[in-house]
Amino acid sequence: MSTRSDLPAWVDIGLIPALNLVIAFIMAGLVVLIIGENPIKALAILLGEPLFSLQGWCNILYYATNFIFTGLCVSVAFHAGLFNIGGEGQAYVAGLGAATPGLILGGALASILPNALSQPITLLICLIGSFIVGGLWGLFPGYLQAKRGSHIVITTIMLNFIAASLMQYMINRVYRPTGNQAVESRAINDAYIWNLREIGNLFGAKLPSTPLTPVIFIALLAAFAVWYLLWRTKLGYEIRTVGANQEAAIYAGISPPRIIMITMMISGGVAGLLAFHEVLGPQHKLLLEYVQGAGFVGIAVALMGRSHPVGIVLAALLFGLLSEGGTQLSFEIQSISKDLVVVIQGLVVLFMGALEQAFHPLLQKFFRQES
Amino acid sequence: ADGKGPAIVFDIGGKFDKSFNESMFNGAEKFKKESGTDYGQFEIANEAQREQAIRNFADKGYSPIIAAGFAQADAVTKVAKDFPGTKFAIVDAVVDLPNVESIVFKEQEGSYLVGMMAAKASKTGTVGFVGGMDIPLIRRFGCGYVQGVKAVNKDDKVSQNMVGDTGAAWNDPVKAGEITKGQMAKGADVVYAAAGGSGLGVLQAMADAKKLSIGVDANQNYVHPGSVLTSMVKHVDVAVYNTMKAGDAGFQPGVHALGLKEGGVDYAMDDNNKALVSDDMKKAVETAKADIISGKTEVHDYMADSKCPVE
Amino acid sequence: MARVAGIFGGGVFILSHLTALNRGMTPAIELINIDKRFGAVHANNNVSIAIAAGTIHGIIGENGAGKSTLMSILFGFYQADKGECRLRGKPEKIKSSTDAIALGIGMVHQHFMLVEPFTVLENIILGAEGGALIGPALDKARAALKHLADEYELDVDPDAIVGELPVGLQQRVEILKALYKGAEVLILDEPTGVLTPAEADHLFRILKQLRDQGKTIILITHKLREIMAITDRVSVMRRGEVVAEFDTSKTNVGELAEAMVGRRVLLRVEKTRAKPGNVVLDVRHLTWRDKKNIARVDDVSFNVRKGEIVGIAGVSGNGQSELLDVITGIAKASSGEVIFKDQPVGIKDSPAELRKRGLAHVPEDRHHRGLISTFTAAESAILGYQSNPALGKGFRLNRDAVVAQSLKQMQEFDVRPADPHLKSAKFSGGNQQKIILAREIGSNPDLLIVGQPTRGVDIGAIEFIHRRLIELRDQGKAILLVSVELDEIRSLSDRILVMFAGRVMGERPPSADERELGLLMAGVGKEAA
Amino acid sequence: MEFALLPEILSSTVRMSVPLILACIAGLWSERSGVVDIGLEGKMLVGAFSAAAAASYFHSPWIGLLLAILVCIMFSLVHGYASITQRGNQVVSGVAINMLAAGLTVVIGNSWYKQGGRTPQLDDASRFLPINFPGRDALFEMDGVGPIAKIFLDHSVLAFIAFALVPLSAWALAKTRFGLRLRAVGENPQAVDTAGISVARLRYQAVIIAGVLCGIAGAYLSTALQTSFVRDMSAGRGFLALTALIFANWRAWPALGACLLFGFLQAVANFMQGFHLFGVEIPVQVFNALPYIMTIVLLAGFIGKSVPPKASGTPYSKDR
Ligand SMILES: Nc1ncnc2c1ncn2[C@@H]1O[C@H](COP(=O)(O)OP(=O)(O)OP(=O)(O)O)[C@@H](O)[C@H]1O
Ligand SMILES: Nc1ncnc2c1ncn2[C@@H]1O[C@H](COP(=O)(O)OP(=O)(O)OP(=O)(O)O)[C@@H](O)[C@H]1O
Ligand SMILES: [Mg+2]
Ligand SMILES: [Mg+2]
Repeated sequence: MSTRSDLPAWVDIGLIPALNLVIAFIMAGLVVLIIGENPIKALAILLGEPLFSLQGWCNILYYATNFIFTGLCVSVAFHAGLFNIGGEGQAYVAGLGAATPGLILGGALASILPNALSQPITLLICLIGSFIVGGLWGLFPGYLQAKRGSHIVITTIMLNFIAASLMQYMINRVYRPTGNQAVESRAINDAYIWNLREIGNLFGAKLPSTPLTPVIFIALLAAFAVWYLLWRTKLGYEIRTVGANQEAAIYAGISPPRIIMITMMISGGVAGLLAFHEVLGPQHKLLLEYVQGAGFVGIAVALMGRSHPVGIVLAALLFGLLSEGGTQLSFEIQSISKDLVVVIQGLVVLFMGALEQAFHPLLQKFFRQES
Repeated sequence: ADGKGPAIVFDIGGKFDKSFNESMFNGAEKFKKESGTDYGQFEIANEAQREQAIRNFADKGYSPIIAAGFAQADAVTKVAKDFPGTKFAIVDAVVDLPNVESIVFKEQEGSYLVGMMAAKASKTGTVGFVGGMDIPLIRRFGCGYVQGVKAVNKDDKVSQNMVGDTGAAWNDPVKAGEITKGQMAKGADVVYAAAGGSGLGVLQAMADAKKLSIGVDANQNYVHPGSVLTSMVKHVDVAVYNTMKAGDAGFQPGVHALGLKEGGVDYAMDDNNKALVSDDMKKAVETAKADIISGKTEVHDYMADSKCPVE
Repeated sequence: MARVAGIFGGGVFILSHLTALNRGMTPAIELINIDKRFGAVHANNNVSIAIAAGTIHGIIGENGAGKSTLMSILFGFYQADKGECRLRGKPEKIKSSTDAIALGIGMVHQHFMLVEPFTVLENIILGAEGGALIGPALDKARAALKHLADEYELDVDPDAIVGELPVGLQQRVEILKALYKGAEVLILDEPTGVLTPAEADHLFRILKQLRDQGKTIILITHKLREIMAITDRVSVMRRGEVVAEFDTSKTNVGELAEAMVGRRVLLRVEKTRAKPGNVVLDVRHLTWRDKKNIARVDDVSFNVRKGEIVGIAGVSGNGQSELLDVITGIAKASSGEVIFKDQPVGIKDSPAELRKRGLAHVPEDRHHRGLISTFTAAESAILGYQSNPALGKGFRLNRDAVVAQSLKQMQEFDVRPADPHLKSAKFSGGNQQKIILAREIGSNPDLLIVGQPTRGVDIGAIEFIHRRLIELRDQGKAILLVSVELDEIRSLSDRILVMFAGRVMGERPPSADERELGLLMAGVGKEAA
Repeated sequence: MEFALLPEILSSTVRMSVPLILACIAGLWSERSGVVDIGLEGKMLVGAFSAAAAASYFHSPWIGLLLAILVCIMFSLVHGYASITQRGNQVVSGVAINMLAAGLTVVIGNSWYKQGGRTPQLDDASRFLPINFPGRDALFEMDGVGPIAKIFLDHSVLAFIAFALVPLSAWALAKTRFGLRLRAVGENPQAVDTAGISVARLRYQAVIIAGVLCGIAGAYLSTALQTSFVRDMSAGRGFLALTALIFANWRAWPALGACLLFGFLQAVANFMQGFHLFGVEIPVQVFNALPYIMTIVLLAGFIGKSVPPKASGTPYSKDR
């Protein structure tokens, strides 16, 4: 979103997010105090437990994998001047693209190819499938915005709900084997992303059990790709131009509708990669609600990361830390539930997003005096 | 396992759902009180968290780890494979692994009994059933219930609904209440709630209408004294208590199916519903109970063939 | 005197009597040492101005001179950083528009302050409802409107939806709003910018009538002719300061213009005779209609040849912008055709396509189109040329090539500072314009379309830009120039077209008489063409 | 559709519509003033929690209602501060409020009551029961008239407030000074400012009204429709209300229609499981998704058109 340019860059991308984070923590600390627990102790668990164990780090990276995808989703759209709050739905519906090839094609390929070949091929198809399905779910509001002028914030909200209904129906009625208790597809065994521990087992290494998978590298690659796209390609230039000034874009011969649709396709597609990660990785099947609100966390991540891929990776790690720490916190202190992390996330969105200008006058004064 | 003691993972709905999860919680608390040993616990907030929670306990060295509900079967399977040295127990589902104890209940038997009571108590000849999430397990409750109703009066009608298709269905009393009002509109004057936390909406709606409801899992008679006819109790508390008490040493893997005979399920009688249950009703139910235990009456299990002989 | 009025209770009779008496003598309004900054912009720099009661007082100045700001301070919309306002000699703190309205000041803003979906009546009572319910106020306003309509020729349907009214009527609503609220002092900010000459004449009649009734009128405008026609006295503003004041009857257009711009106005550009070659751009019966199906460009035909500059003169808003949009592919013609280098420009031809074919375009609106303020200068310097293969193969955009090209252009056009990494917004207006010109000329086009090349640009840069345009012409390129500055058109063009109300009123040589061109710009003399 | 069920479906429609109407009118006031409010959901949620918590503590639904309103006003003020004073992004602020509400209600509820975010069950004295007017039972028993009367009258006082708010809001917006100014500020805040009226003040008033109405909506959920708060109790109703508002083109009477329609769809979805149309089973998800689908179709301009207040979503500032 808009950032004022009259502050030194390190203030804008470093100090302000840090300041806002501190405030968010202080406010969350107040909440902890209100419910009668020790905020210092809570903070120590929240940060300490994950940071001082290998497993903690693995879990942080696991969460960060998802948050990188959704953070990128939000920020790619930001750069085209679009506020895509449909990452949740896009990542959810993309599950169809991730699971279907795995369920149908995987077996077929496995019967004609050796496992070492059929698995990667199936996975690749699943990867593309989730990108495309997520992308189409993003393209639709993009089309509505570009061609029909329907505001993307509104349409993506609606599509989140439609996605939820659609997925409930699909998983219940189409993917769930009859007689299955749980509302979920059968396990996808022919396209399975091994987690770190399983990979470690191959080499005889005893690694902590964690849902972390090599998809983290795909997430980092996606971050790099987004950076490259935006700042090193002609399309990226056009996307940023449309985001900065549509009238100038038209003057420059760029078609904003076309760019909006392409951008939303990419945005939704990147969110869709979350489905690839969760459905074929940790969950190992298509099930309800696997997105777990990561689509909304993506908004916080994008705001915190100032919509820059490097910032997003860092912010995703931070939110990964919070998620893991929050889980640990709820294990350690019974009266604090994991939802405290949601509160912190909300505070970060509030201070980083809606109140981002709050410190500006102050900082401006300070840095003007200094220079 | 380094002896951190037992742990329990509650499912969506939470340990205070006044129903299934709460009943397990009570069992665990009883163990804690008697043994003085604390136990690990975690409440699932969404569908995707289960495995992580169970794994977390396994990692930390808890054993046995008890998973509440069928929905955790997959998670237990995965984690149990990764931690062959740790003991697991799952309630309401079967996981066929050497380090897993599967505790299932013959809910159809208990439901049969409360179905009989519903039919006896009904003045309209129509009773209701509100299930939580639409899954075979809940249909097993419903099917047993219908069989009980029909056993009393072949022509009685049973109006059946489910709250929803997702985990949220266990925790949506508003919707459950509306569904119950719909069933009343169809003439139901006794409604059986097998819907976890949502069931409270059913009991409330029936109490507001001054009609009768039937609780589930835990004894819910106290929730609206004088309006809850009885509860189909499922002694998960006992199962949890026993498993915790046995600990790693006394751990018995395999499937344990608990029915009326084993004291796993029953209908609840206490001061709150004494006035509602006539002697005649009580006698009929007791007879049926004896018949089921002796094997004279067999209650069909929906999950055996995904079918119910009566509707 | 003001104190006397106070003692006598300020009765309407006495007041109007006094103002009539004191016309031209006692200031109705005095602004003393007004200072106002917007961040770094010093919009009003220690401005003092006195306006006599019962007069029409003109304020002129270039864009951004601070005229609107000064009046907004008087109207309480902005607070001055320093300075004082006096009304009829009495110091007043005008903290908000409410205060100003209560003091009898009304303002018709440059951009209308109307609620478009509201009816005329609803707009008029807004802020003067008189009670918790609006019913009585509506009735009262209806009666008052009828009265005002009779008195001042200010007819307008009270129940019409304002957004559906033509601009002339919308302006009337603005005036009615002020009068309804009892304005004795009426400020009009560039009221004729949006009016047709006939409407402008009508407005001036109304203003004179209002003055004769004793009201004080402040008129902001760029148009010297209007100042000469209707004001009693005039203040000239430049760069936030009042630089001169005249009695209108004792000055002339030349003197005003010089005061306004700060130098002798007519620029002479050294140039040789044009040697026109083949036709590069041929526009035939071009028509473009807006959403309301009004022909904003109406059956326009002309051509531009190699090696000549064709200038389009006209008051802004007469279809020039739309014409440029259609020719450059930004808007699609409703009918007629544009032939560029012997090939018709089709519906499919986007600005990008036309650029590739050799059509460069310096847009009229630098800030909104010409560059992207958040981009670096280097990034702005490829706007429109981003898919040029020289800037990177395939889909890639080669950063180094972009920066190198930008640096080269900056040096060639003497952009200061010549730093391609600086944000576009950080360059001054003149330098921004140079960046754009460098980009467009640098693409070596066959046809350069230039809109308002020197708007808001300092004199040194103007000369530089003019020289470059002539050079380009002498290289045998075709240039189509649009400018509202008649002097600029006259000194650069080889042929002059005058546009009025979407039509080309005629073609004249640059040697044509200024008066004659002025008449064409006012829509007179179609036959003479 | 079973005909006998119709009265109960309609009655349920009314109950389901009430929170939608309240939230929708809340959104109407806010958005008509130019402040976009996607935090309706979150405010309703904190309202529901506060009402249930206070009602159970003080054993009075009215105190519950009051507290719900106060807490919702506080959240409204946060939104107002971010979007009016700080001129922040209104959508982001709304998202933040929704996240905060979802987290806070559970965190606090859990720690106070240790019931998984649930609040204690309310007894009859602590909740809003259907109004017991004289002759009520007799009226409802009457043949023919009874069931119909029941549809309209067998509701709590909050439902009547909700329905009364529609004409009241329509009237206030159209006929009062406040309404005129509020509508104006949503269309062209500069015009309001130059008329000597404070834009910020008007907008704050509007978001406070929105807070009050969200508070009532929340209280209705937890102390009238149900007898306790459970986590995520608003269950998307805030967004559904927002959808209804868009569907109604930001006008009060059509908003009532949209809310009743959406409420009806919810009622049908609850009552008509396994609903068949021409021999094909219509999944319940279709009913859930229908409001959103209809609104998207409307937004896309395929049928009719929905145009928001012109200035909505843009913070007002005198500085360019
Ligand atoms: N609200 C504002 N915020 C920031 N800068 C402003 C604001 N209003 C005016 N300015 C700046 O102050 C200066 C004077 O502007 P002003 O509008 O008073 O000029 P003007 O003489 O009326 O020009 P024009 O003839 O174009 O209307 C300009 O540089 C302008 O950009
Ligand atoms: N917003 C800004 N931030 C930082 N520097 C600025 C900003 N605006 C202008 N400058 C710098 O201040 C200097 C003066 O700018 P200004 O626009 O006043 O120039 P100017 O005298 O009007 O020039 P020109 O006549 O070319 O428009 C320029 O060199 C420019 O780089
Ligand atoms: Mg101006
Ligand atoms: Mg300048």
